[in-house]
Formats: sequence, structure tokens, C-alpha cells
Amino acid sequence: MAGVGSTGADPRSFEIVRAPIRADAVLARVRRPGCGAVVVFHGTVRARTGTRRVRYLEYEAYEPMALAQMAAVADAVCRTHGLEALACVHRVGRLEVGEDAMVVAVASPHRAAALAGVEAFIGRLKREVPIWKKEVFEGGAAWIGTPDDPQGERSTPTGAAP
Amino acid sequence: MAGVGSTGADPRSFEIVRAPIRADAVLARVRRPGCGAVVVFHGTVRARTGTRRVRYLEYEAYEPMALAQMAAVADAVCRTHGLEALACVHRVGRLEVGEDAMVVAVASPHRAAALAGVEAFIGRLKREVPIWKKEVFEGGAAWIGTPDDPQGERSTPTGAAP
Amino acid sequence: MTPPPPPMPVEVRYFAAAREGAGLTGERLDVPVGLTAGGLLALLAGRHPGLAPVLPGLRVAVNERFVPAEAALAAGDTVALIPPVSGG
Amino acid sequence: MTPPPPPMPVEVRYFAAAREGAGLTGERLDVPVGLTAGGLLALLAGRHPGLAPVLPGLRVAVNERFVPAEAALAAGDTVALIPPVSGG
Repeated sequence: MAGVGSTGADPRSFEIVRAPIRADAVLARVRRPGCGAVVVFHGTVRARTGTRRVRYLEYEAYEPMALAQMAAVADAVCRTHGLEALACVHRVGRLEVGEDAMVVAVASPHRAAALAGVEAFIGRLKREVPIWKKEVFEGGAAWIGTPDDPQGERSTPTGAAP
Repeated sequence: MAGVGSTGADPRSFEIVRAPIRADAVLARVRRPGCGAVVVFHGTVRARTGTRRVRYLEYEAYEPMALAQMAAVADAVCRTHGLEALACVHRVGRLEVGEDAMVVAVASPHRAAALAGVEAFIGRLKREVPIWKKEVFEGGAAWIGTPDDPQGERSTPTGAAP
Repeated sequence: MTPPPPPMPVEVRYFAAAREGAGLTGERLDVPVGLTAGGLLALLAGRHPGLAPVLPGLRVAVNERFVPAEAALAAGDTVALIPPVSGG
Repeated sequence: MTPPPPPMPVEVRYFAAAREGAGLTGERLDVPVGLTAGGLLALLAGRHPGLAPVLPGLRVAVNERFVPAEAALAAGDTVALIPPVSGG
């Protein structure tokens, strides 16, 4: 969790919450005087996936492991991309269409690094962080990424599959 | 300014302001039920550029042309990257270190498109939109990108240079 | 003939589709000493037939870290069944 | 011998380093009919020696669109001198 040229608050911050995410608070955690580029990414519940109309989503996390994995991924991504700060808040429980499931904020001296860092962090989060979503749609429900998910959107495990 | 599969509010929105930018208002302009990815980029006044310590910046715009160019660039970028909405607010006048000079928000069904679209929009804005910044530092001042700018950071004109 | 070693306690946690397949959020089990993560999965699949559709793509974490199937378990380990993740 | 055509009015606007070099935010000028954007720049450089350091990288916009140096001006055009931009 060591900072890269940080001043002030902890440059990495991770949280799993049950209430709506306050994006401005996530943003505030990463702002730094040396950083000319701040990027905030919102992962939001879509009204449809493929041809299915979504009623709502249920998110579930293995919380201590999810937080530890977020920290490990952020460490690697901040080092690779030269980010000075990264904060991620993920929500669990029932989420309605249009609500934010996740907000990630990063700060970097430069724009390209900030945008590439967000992409790298989320790409790895979607493979390595134990959080799951169940889509509840008209006429059924499915855990996304599992064999009962008729729409694909499979995750591609990078760890060992027994 | 035609929308791409939009519902509701105008999917493109551009503004030049003299007061602090309210990022949450920029975000609200792009949220769409079909969009699972929303990215907000903040271009912020850095405490130093190169070895120079920045006192403050002065931004200036050729306002009607800047707004027209933003709209033209956004049109092209939204089409190329499949973005459903894009909003950009740029501030002019005197800005202190840590303040936002620009906030860009985009919404897209997918993350990679949203991040790539932000990068493309800002890359073109920095070449094609008539907005200038003068850096006031300890012991002097310089218009960034002009020959009196000792730190480089030159713009690379893509239009015709007479 | 030496007596078999005493069984080894482990804590098993089920998440998402694995939780629904097992019908449990977790259980405490006594398993043979030297059992691997993969061996435990086979044992759990026999014990909870509802896990069968979840087995493809399942990963195992021990004490909050992903481990390969051949990793040996130790007494007191917390073993989590991790179906394909889909956060973000 | 036909008399020369009457001069043509244009509005010139100066921004950023060009504004400081010219010492003006804008002016209204009568210029020869058929003058190009590049010709106007040369004329302005003579009129405002302070523009000299700004000329490298300068672009011209007519009626809020970038134009090439060889573009002919028309009566009533608004011509803006655009130093290298640095927004964002």
C-alpha cells in the first residue's frame, strides 16, 4: 500500500458498501496537487443485456478477499501505469437499473496513464476479485459468467481451476 | 448534434464557464439507462510543470468557435467509438492549483469504448479547440505551446498553418 | 498397524451459484489430513449434488487467496468456492 | 484604366499570445479585395511588429473555422489569429 510520490491521505482506498455510492467522495480520495488528470469510472446497471430486459441485479462479495484482491491489483496497476492514487468502491445487495455498482477513481500526472490505468484495474478486477452479480430479468435469473448464464459474458479464470 | 440511440436529454452538451465546474452536473448530463459505463475526466491545474512551480493559470477561449469545434470533435468521436452521450465543460479565467480546468463525461454501453472515446476527444480538443492557457510561475509567465514556453508541451497543429 | 491420523477441521464457504447449489453459505468439516483443494472439491461435489452444474470454472481460495487444485490443505483453513466472478 | 475596387472590410480578432503581441483584442480593417488569409497575416505582421514571435505555429480561422493560408477573404469576414492551443 506504499504511495508513489503521494502527499496527504492514503493513496489507495477500497470499500464494499450496501448503500448508494457517493462518487464525489471517491473522487475526493484521489485528488493530489501533482496530478493533472483524474478519471472517475462508473459501472452502472444497464436496462438490458443482449436481448434481455433487466429487472434488477443482486451483487454478492466475499468481502475480506475482495478487498485484499483489489489492493493487490491496485498495487500492480499503480506501479505499472505510474498512478499516484486509486480508490474503488463496490456496492453489493440489490441494485436497480441506472444505479452505480462500482466507482473507480484514479489520479496521475498525465491523462493517458490515468485512462490506461483505469482500464487495467477494471480488467483485472473482473477476473480476480470475488464479486458476483445475479441478473434478475423478466422470467428468470442468472449468475453472470456461470453455465446458467444464457448470454455468455463469461469470465475467463486466470487462477487455477480445479 | 444528433444523438446515437439516445433517450431523453440532448446527448451532447458543451459549455465554457468562469466559475468552478460542478462535476456532478456534468455527469448527470450523460447518464443513460442503456449505458453501463460512464467515465468522467478531470483536467486539473498541477502544482508544477517540469521543474517550474506554478502560481496559477489563466485560461482564455475564442468562445463561439471553441464550442463549435467541441461539437464537431464530439460528433466524430461519438460516431467512431459508439458513445451515446458526451458532455464537456471548460473553465476560463484565473485558476488556482488543484482546480478543474475541464471536465469531460461520456457514456457508452461498454467500458473500453467509453475510455477510448475520452482519450480521443481530449486528444483532438488539445489540437483543434481554440482555448489557451498561460502559466504564471515564480519569476514569469508563458503561453503554453508557444515559442516563449520554455518547457515545450507544444501543440501539434493539424489544421493549416499559414 | 498405526492408527489413521485424526481428521483435520476446515471451514468451507460457498458463494453465489455455489451457495445456491450447496444450499448453504458455509459449513465446518473434518477431512482427511493431506487432502488437496481438488480433493476437497470432489468430496463436496459428492456431498452436495446441486454443486455439479457449478463445477466448471470454479476456483478455490484458501485463506482468501486463490490456490491450484493440487494445494494441500491444513487444519483450520478457510476454503472458499469461487464461481466465475462478475464484479464491476 | 479602371479605378481599383473599393477596399473590403474585415474584422480581426487576436487571442492569447497574439492578443498580447498585437496589444489589441481586435480591430476592423479595410483590406484589398481578394486578399488571402496568409496575405492578411503578412499585412498584420507589418502593422504590429509585436506579432513576430507569435507567427510560428499561428493558424487562421475565418468565421470560426480553420482555413488554409491560401483561402481568399470576403467582405465582412471575421478573421481570428489562433496561436497554438492548449486547452484541457
